[in-house]
Amino acid sequence: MSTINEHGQAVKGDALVIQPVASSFDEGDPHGFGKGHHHGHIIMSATTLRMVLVVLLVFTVATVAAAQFEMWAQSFFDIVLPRWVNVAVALSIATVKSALVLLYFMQLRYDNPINTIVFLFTLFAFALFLGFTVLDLGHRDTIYSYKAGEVTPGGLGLNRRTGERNEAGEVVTETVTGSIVAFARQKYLERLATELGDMELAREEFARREAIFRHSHGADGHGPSVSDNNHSRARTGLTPDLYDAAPAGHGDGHGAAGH
Amino acid sequence: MTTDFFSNLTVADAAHEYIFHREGMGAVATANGVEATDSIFMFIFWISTVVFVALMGAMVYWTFKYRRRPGTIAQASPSHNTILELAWSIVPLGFFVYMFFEGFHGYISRLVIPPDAIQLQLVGRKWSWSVTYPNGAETPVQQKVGASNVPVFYVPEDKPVMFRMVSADVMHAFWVPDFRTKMDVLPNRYTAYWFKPERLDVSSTGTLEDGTRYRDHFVFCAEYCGDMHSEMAAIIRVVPEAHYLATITKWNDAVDPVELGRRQWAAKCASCHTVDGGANTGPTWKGLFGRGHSFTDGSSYTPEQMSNPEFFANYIRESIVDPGKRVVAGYPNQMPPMGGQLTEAQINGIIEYIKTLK
Amino acid sequence: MTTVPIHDAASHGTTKKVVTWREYKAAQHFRNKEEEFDGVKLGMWLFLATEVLLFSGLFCAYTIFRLLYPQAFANGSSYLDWRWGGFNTVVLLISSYTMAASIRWVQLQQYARAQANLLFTIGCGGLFVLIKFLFEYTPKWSGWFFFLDPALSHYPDSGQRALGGLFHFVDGYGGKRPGELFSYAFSSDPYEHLWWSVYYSATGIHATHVLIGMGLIFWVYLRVRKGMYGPTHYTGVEMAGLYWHLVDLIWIFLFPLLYLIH
Amino acid sequence: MASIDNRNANTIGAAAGHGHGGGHHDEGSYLSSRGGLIATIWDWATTIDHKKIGVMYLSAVLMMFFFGGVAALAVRTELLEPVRNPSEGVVTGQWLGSFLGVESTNIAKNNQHYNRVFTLHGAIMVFMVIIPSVPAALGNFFIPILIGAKDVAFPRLNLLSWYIYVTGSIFGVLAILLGGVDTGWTFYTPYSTTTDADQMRVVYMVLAAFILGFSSILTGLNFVVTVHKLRAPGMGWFDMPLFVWAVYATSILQVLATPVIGITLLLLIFERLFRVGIFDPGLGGDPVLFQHFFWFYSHPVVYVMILPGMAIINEIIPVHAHKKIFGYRSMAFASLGIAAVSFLVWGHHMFTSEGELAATVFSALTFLVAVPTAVKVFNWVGTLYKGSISMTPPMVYALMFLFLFTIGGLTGLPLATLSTDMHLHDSYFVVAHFHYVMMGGTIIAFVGGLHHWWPKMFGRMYNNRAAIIFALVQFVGFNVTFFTQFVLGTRGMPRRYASYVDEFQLLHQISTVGSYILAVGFTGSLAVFVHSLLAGKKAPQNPWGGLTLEWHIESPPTTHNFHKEPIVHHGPYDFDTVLPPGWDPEDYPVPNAREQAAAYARAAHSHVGHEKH
Repeated sequence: MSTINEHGQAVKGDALVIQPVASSFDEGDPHGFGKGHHHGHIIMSATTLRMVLVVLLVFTVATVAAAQFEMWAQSFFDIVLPRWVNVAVALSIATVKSALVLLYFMQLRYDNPINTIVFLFTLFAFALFLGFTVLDLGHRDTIYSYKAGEVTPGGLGLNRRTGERNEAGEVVTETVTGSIVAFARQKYLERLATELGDMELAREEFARREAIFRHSHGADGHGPSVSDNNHSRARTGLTPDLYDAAPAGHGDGHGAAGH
Repeated sequence: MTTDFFSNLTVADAAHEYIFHREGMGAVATANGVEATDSIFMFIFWISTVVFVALMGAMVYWTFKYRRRPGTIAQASPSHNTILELAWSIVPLGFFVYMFFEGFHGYISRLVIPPDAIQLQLVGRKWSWSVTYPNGAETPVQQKVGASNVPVFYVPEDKPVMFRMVSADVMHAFWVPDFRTKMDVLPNRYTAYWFKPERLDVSSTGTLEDGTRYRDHFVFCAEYCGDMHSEMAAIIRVVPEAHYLATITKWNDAVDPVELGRRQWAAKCASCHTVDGGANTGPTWKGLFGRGHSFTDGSSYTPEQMSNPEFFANYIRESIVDPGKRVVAGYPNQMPPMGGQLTEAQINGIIEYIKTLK
Repeated sequence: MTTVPIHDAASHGTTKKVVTWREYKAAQHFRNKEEEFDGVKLGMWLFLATEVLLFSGLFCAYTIFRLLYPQAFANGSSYLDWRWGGFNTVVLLISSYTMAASIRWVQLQQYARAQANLLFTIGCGGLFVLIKFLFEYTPKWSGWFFFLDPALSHYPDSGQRALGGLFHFVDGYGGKRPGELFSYAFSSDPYEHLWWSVYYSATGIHATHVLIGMGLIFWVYLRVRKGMYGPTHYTGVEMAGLYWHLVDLIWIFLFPLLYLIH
Repeated sequence: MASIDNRNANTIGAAAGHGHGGGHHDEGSYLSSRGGLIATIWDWATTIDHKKIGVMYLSAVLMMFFFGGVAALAVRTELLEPVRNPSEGVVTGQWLGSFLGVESTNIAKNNQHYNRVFTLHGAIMVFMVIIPSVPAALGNFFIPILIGAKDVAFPRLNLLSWYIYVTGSIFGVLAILLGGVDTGWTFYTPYSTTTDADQMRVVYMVLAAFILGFSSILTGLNFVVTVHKLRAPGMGWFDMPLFVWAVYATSILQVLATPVIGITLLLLIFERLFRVGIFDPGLGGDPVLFQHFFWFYSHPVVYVMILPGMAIINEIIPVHAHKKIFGYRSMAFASLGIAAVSFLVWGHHMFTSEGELAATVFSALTFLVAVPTAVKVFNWVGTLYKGSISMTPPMVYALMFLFLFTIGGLTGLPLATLSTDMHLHDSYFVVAHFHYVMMGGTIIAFVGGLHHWWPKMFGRMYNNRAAIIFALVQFVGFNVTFFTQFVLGTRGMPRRYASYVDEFQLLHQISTVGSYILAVGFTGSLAVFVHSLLAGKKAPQNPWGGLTLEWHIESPPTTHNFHKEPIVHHGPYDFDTVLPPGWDPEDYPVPNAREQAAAYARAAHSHVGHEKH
């Protein structure tokens, strides 16, 4: 039978405390409150809070300006920035902003480090989640490129629910083949054809309205200003004439439905 | 039979035979890749067995040897041992690295398709498989497996065969246990599956009418896909290449519409519609021509209407292209629109085939 | 049989009597108020972790579909007006500031100011949600514009009005809805409905969080009014504040992702 | 309850309490009722006592285990016959329809019944039994006691998570009553978004899982804070019992992984209600994305299920072998390591559906999980060496666990290996593998833990011999049921099949017989417990000679667990130097046993070790 001392040595390095932990342990203050580990009450200075708010607002302006600069650069100088530039700038600014909120408004800077650790672990888990999912779905074509493509762009189609019910109380469906986007076009065209009584007229009217809506939000969907994986594209926001001197198809006011 | 078989084998082979036993075929077909997969599996199996026996042996022996005796306590022994603990962390890791690389090699060889592979199109749908051959043929051959008739796909022996697979509705998985590999069949996205069937010189599961030897392999759907998931089987029949070529040419010869329709039924409709009056997910086709119908939306067709060939043809066509429009009362609205998967000739064939089912 | 009532300090909070911050004692299983505050705060941070990961799914869906269908996302993003998004960002940032300030005022026993700040925060949240629904969701979903919407002047007037002219209908503008509900006719990318699915899911769940946050802050406001919080006990205010800042934090990322980059 | 009411502990000190804050001390057992039936029920329904909440979880989990078990038996019975084609007169499965209240001669309908029953089995067992079994039931009861706290950090939140659990279960039951759900517990899209399109029951089932996730999050959060903030003085991180370590790791997993299933199920509900299309290839969405979302949660949740099982074994083996656990630190770090690595390996559920690159990376990472797991098994067996092993029922369960879990772990290797998984994925091999881990691991450990702590929880002993006999019946039944399924899997039997080709029939029948044996075993254990409650001998304070804090207090514990805050002076497994409380120094010759006994006598009602005076 070993003695305690021998055991004490035998298990040294193992964490179990055999002898009272007298040196580091004060029974009157078992959790070491007197040692300054407590981080509970932090009173932020008003100046700091205001400064942080101002910086946040400045960064908000900066991130919008960066996005607008891109359009401006393109429309005036025809400089097309690589797509990632805008993304990188916007996300960097967002990261700085969120860091400010975390550090000052949420007081992580002054708080118990465990809370920071919790948050960092969360971000780590998020990074894993995002990283591995992208690793898979972004690289389906590791061996064969045809595995990455879609058989029918926009989806196989489906039995679309029309929102009505028949007499038996069942949901009425209509069959969509292919993308719901193409289906929406088709439905609208058919509606116009019913209203105008003629398909050719409907097509013209459709094209006219399409020009209005396309132009108004600036997404032309074709031409040199289209985004792809590598290039960003300027756009104008909801107000077309902000960047564009002469909006087309804007003058005739009452063009739309209501005939 | 198995006892004879075992007595002629070493222990390792006997274990292998038992683990992968297929009725009438012994352990394995010798299709390409099977041997590699089996050998890594058996490697893991034997390592695991040794580790397991050692661990359990120690556990049982110590449990007995150090059983509690009154008035004694446990003897002193180290409560940890860094070298031992490191050893039993690192040594298994070495084995794991080996397993990973072996598995990786096998996996990649299962994915990279030989350039000379015969390319077949495979569509999985609730709840059947269909294969289109390079010449456009589809199999008319059926065999009863369990409760259902399943299609039989012919492939040539000893030639690489590739399926380009897609699903028409939900996810399925194409699994041929004899080939030791499976692949999910996804809707709206292509996946691939290839294998090189064995040479037919070991044994065969049967002989065709013309005396040709063949061997059958089951195909199962391994991804849960609904009611008849477990009936979603098929058979891959390995035949000599000459026979394969002759067969698919024969299938593709001009056939009369009724036969064409019957084949479409066998390939795409049989999982839900019977032709013998039996109940299933969808209405039976027996006597459909001339039978009155009432629909879930309250409307109905009279027997007179349904006896009119033109009216009937339009109704059947509508039911194929837009099945949700008129659903026969008492049946679920479950059928996918089949318009994109059938040619006009095939739809016509189905209509003619139904007319013959009195 | 002993019939000593089981009763402990932790259940004091459920009794009708208001426990002011001076009288407040930590729940009995905590050693003291500071320890309890630290514990509650750690718990809150863990809860915030779950919130971040809840949104991580939406960010992940955004990233994946953006990677797969960049054109659809560029198109979809172009329908959003950065000015509404930017305005809402500013609103939320200011509300975050007032929330942080209200904690400070409670700590300094300036209860009137604290209450005003809390109410202001709730107001900002309300404004955020109002803008979101009135100026962003409604026109895109249905084509009905609120009469103050500056975008309205750029579209042909279909002549249809509702609610006494408060809403104007623009034929063809609506239908930018998620998934199957999508019916906007003038879109050119076959995947555009997926953009709207991500947009409505992300901003909708975020707006729900704003509403929950407003409720929490109102609850805290009532308790401040009753004198339940003060320099030595302001746990509720602090926790509601953390929650509100997190909601702000999520929006700080949603804003550039949805409105600015394309 | 009446029979176990009102038994004051007689072991150590009944002197008046003088705890913190001068709280009101109820010296009676936490089980003592006050007043009549209504008052008792109200008292339990509104209790914030972690022990009562633990007991309520326990009863709910056992009830759900019963339902899940019945569903399992139904599934196994159905599989006695290879094919159920009513037109051929083989109608074994038809009774399943009547089990659900619908009879049919339609083979598709009959298959539907089968599919609903296996979904029921899976969903109940995963979401309502295994996940809450150890953490919520035993964890709630013992975590605070093991670290010397009066309660969990947030007692009312704890009660809330219990009610959230009940709400979730009600939604689950509602989905079943409305006709059942046939999606499988994994809810794979697009099947789950299109099946029974007009019905709300799938939404209810998904909502149930969503709500149960909330309960799980709140419980995990509560435990993390409890472990951080409420450890007794003197209990450093490495003085905690390993049960606490493993449940702590589990809680972190619950907090970090469960929200992702929250958003996944939320999107799935959107998908069903509005068809948003994110997961639906019919709308251009991606079903594989759903699998990533789902498994990012559901793989860590596998460890949420097994880590607590390991946690219990960590307690049982040292106590019943009276031996310091081998490699305490590596055990603690293995728990954390498993928790960490479990976030890196979810893709191994998708080797046949994901891209080649991700599959390769995930396969490599998966082998990493095997290392800490192997370390744990080696340590447990190492602990037995030179121990003083008593073959009590908990020890029998622990040894069973080692046997079954080792098989479960080793059969994970061919599933982590890419090429063999291409064959074994979604086959019965997988079914057998996870039953060996989840049932042979977690459930067996859970039942073992119940045997271990039963005297402490309810103050009654049970019949050891009967308990051991039924444990062995379970052992035999379990292996007969599931070992055959390994062979079925390698031979080519896919999972979730209502029917199968003839050549599998013999093995299926053996497996079914095994499941009946298993049912007998579990019923027997239940009988042992019921008998114990009704007529068991009164339990001593420390029946097994454990050193952790729960053995220093009465059986059953008083409402506030400890009469005064315990101070910890020795490790949880120092059997070679510390006399177990309540044990005779003559029988237990540790070096300083006499002095310790005297110290106990001095510290009349103190609860741990030798306090300084």
